[in-house]
Amino acid sequence: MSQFEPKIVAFVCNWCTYAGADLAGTSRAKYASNVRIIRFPCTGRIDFMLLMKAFQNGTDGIIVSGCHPNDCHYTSGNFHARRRWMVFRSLIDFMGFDTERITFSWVSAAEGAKWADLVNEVTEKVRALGPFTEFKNIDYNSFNQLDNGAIAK
Amino acid sequence: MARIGVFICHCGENISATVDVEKVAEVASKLQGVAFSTHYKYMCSSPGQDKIIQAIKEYKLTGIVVAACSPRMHETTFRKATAEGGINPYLCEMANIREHCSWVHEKSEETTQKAIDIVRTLVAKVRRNAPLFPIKVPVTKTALVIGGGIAGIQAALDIANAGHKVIIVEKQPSIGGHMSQLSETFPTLDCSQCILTPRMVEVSQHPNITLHTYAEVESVSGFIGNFDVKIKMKAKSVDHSKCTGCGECWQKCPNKKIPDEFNAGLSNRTAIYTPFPQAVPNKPVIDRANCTWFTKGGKCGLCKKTCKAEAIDYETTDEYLDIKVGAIVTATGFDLKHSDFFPEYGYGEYKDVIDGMQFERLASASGPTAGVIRRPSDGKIPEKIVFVACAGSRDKAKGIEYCSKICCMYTAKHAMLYKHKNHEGKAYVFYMDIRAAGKGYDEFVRRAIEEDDVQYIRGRVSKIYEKDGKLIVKGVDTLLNAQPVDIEADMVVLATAVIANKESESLAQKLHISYDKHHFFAEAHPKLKPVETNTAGIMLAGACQSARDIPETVAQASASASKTIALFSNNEMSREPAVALVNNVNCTGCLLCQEVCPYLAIEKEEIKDRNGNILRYAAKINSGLCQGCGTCVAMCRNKSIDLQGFSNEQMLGEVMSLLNKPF
Amino acid sequence: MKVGYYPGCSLEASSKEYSDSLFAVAEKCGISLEIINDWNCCGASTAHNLNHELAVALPARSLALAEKQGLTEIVIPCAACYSRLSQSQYELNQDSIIKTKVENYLNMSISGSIKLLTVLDFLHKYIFPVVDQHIVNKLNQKTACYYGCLLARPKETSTIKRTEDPMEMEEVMQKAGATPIKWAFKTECCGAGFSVSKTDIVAKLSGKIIEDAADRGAESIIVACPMCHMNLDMRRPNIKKQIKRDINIPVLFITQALGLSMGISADRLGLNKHYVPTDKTEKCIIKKEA
Amino acid sequence: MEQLQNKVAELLEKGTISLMIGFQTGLCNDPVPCFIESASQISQLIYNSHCKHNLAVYLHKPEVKQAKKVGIFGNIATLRSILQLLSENQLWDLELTIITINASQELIVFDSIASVEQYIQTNFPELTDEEKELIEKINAMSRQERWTYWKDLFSTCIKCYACRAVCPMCYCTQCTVECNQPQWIKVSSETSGNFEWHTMRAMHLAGRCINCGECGRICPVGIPVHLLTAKMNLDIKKEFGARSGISSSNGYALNTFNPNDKDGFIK
Repeated sequence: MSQFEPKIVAFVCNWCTYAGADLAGTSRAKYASNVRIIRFPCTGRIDFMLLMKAFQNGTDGIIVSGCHPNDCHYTSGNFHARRRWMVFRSLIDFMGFDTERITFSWVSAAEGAKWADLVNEVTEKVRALGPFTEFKNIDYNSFNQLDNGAIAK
Repeated sequence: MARIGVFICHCGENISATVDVEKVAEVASKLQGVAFSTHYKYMCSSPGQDKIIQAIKEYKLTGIVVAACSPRMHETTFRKATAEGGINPYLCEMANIREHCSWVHEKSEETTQKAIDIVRTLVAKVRRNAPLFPIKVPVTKTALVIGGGIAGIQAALDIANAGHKVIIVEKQPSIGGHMSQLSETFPTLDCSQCILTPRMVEVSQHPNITLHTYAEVESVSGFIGNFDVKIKMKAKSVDHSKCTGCGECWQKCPNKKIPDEFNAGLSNRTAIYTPFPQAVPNKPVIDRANCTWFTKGGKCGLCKKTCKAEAIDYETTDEYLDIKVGAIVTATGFDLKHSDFFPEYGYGEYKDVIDGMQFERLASASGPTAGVIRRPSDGKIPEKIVFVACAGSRDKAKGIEYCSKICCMYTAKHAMLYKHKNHEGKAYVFYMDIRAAGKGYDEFVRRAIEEDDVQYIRGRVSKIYEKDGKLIVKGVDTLLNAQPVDIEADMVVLATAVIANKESESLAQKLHISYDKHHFFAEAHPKLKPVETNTAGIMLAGACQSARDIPETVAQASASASKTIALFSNNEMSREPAVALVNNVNCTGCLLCQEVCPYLAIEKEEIKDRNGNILRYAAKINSGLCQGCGTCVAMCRNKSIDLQGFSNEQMLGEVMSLLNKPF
Repeated sequence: MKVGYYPGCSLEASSKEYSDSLFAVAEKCGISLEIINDWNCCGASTAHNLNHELAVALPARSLALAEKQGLTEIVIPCAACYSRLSQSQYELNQDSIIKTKVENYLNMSISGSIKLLTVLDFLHKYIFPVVDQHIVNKLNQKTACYYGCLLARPKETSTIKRTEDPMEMEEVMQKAGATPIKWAFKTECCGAGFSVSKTDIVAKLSGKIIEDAADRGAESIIVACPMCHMNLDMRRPNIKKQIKRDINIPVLFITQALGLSMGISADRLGLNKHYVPTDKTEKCIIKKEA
Repeated sequence: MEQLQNKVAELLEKGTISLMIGFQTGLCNDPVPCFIESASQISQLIYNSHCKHNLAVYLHKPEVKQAKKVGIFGNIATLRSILQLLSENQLWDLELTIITINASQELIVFDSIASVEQYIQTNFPELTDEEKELIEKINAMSRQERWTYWKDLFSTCIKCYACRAVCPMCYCTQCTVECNQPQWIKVSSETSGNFEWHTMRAMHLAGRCINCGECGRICPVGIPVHLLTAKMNLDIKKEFGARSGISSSNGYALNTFNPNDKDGFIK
């Protein structure tokens, strides 16, 4: 059986991490092909609802990345994002989501190598965790339980 | 129904070597909303662009996806081609299958699949793209220059000479700034006032320049091309339209014991005064804090009795002036660290330990000693002077890590001036390094050492104390095996650190520009945008940004002037339309978004009924200020704000299509 | 009120009078000092020149013992001991690697939360609020307050507000009714540990200090460090030889001077233990006007 | 109680208020909200320790807005809601008279918002022991246990949005769940969509929720949804030192930042 290849969605800012990934390209760094990048103007634009949607619709892992603190193109978008991430992460953890599946990172436009390493690392980690079925199958399972319950009665 | 054209680029072999471009084009053609798809060797070449233009016409395309390199490379190219094809350029997006795919993965089916996924994502986005139009903003072709030192003077003259109106606001009663206080200038030793005063006069006589002295910026609102500025005109108590500047009033003023700022406290001035003889305007103001009429409630009044022109009016009050300007040049200069900052050097305690600016005044022909270097305590000509460079600068323990830049040079100049005036005198300089990297600078320092016999001692001074009328300077010579050096000096000059103007923080807040931890104003980019600030339309000139010497200050002032002139060369500006918009029907008016906006672009809008009654409030985004970061979009709870070009629908569309889910 | 107390070697021997006078002043103000049981040498002045880890570990042991004993604040009268203990605590709090190492050596854990007080901190925090009711005499003298090198440095661990021109001692002496002079040598080095090995250097450095104090009219020098006291007091014959002047101004610990103003007897304060006679200072005492 | 009735009568008579929102006795002696417009109704007005409802939610209602001069009886939760709403520019169209009864049973008519802030400072409520215990219990679970715990609860959610209706902070005229372009959250009550709804609700209230607990009390299927926001508030207090509902000027930890915020979780 071939090994499990996770689907990973990366939410990145245009000015740092997207450019960092460009640099990884121009320097021909090789990394796992599991990641798909979605470009945002700024980490401040990244809506947690999009992360929820990604999880619900079958991603196995998520990367959220932008400019290092103090480097934001818009001066403070990443600072606001950081607070939201902290709260979001703590909330989904409290709800029992596996926070290992979501990786937050600062990757600057000069850190092509860091980007490649990050993708490889996250791919490995998520591959080890296996497919994220908990959330995907949730509706199916709950109907199932209902049916089983009905049958039992 | 969307009709999207997808164009896959081989990029020579850069993409096609690892990605099966034919397959990508084939799969793309079957995606929802795609009407046409093709692949080509070089999409960015002229024939490649022609393919887009032709396809738009032939297939009546409503959107374009170019799968090629990073949008940083060629987004502009392909948007231009899209526009040439006859549709809105913002209907074109790039799918990055080179930097993010072909270059970073080996040739394989997965790599091709990734390219397909990327294309699919962008197709999903473009299906939801809307035509956008550059935002046009009118430009008020008047510049405000804050600060009338050499930086402000230079910037104002350059802008005015280009034919635009300039308003200068200067806090002091005269323009001229620190440069007017200097004696001679390095490395040419030409007299500072001799080169500056003609410029000051030019400013006062220029038909395009309006000068407001004794005035401050009270508040600033608006945005590039359209700033609204309120200026506070402090009460001068003298009607300058009547005053002839004859000077009788300040000769009569009985209040003669006020420390003279222009002479760095080394002499006194009167309560009604002009700061220095060459002042522009050369008409006095009354310093109300020190005037008997104002402090003792209507006693004295001598100046009013003396004034034949009847120009003196004790009743004037602060006035406010509202102006509209298109650009602002901030040139507020610097300050010197002093008073009590160096207890180990006895500053403030010993009269003969002075700072660099005080030495400038002692050496200046127009200074309190008429250019004879005398020590402040007893007026004697010092036989031995010690100069201490880096007093405070480059000293973490003092909280000032940076180099004050000008001190190496002015200290060499000071030592030289002293030696020129007192051939028998001894001058010592304690220094850490000599930083003389300017045109003719190192030669100048060498001259001080070699021709003028100034003793340079590499080491720092630990303590200065007074003993038997001498100042004992305890230092160390690190080039002489760290030998302690004690020098009995008659006078000590500290090259104290250049620091930000003490009002710089409050001014930065008024202007909404950022500043560093030392309160120097921050440039938009340290290398590529050194004279712009983060707020479009506000430029920096001179030492308000960091320590600078005169040539640098002048160069930077001209640079900010040229930025201003470039801005004024158009009647209106166009800006990228990637800005946020508020749906003010849904907006609850909680205005929590106001706080997150780094550009203060969010305003409170009143929603009124037909009778003008306020029904509710909503947020409103000033598209002139918005830079399109989208931080407000993500934090708006009920999605009442959206970002053009990165809208909620587009972004959700991308996520869903990436995971191959219908949406 | 109870405060922890770390004596260090000097306070038990050569500067017994410093310890005695501190206890006398504290007792007068109703504060008891609790010694750290089984305290050990702080490592000054040699450990930190030889072995960094040892230099951190030695004071760390006393700190750990103090924590174990339940002390939350300790006063360390000796400036050198204070320097070593505070540096050690600072490093332990900054550097988790060395902290783990040291904890392993000692087989004790250290939270690093104990508040360390110099004698000046102690006087300001505990004695000042009640001092007025205990002061009965006026020390009618010009005094030179001498801090030496370690009390105000380094900036990172010092509690002194103005490193280069501290005023904390002056404030205490004003309370005692004395007139502190302005002088230039208050934070200069007295020669410190060279007291034993290179007395000529000590004589030279301390000589300058004594000369400047005398030239500016000081009638006594006030110190808060046993080493400073030793160099300025016990080495006076060497100093006299060096500066070729006979200066006889006495050197008092700050607690002694304060004790005198509180009416504590000279014997109890250990004034008889000094080399340079202190009788001139004792004679200056006048009753405080009500 | 009499004191309260007299005061309200006085305020109505003087015209200081034209509507009073308070409590009356409902079924089974449970207090329910009442809206008093005339002196004849005043005898309905009651106060006892069971009056826990957060009446601030009614301040958004058009009928209340119409009255303009509104008196409101506020327990601590209501007072905090009012402060938070003021900081969110929501009560500009009301002239509020705020009344409370403090722990020593004294009637207080606040003369200014500043005095409400003052009062909150000294009477700041902690979470109830029950809430704290439950949060502790969930924290102590393994991740899988937490997942199962919430999944089982959320699978029973019927998306009635009572939690939204009862919340004074949920005042959006159009909620994101009603947004269908794009459709952020599934309309039907499937468990995954329920997860999304409750995540979104908690995120939107994190740092704004004033811990009145109404959402948990009202839930017809008994999901303790209030714990989500309560937990977020604890975290926000811990990480950013911010608390909601204590000031009428700035009340939100998530529209501001500190450059030194901790980011140990970010690589």
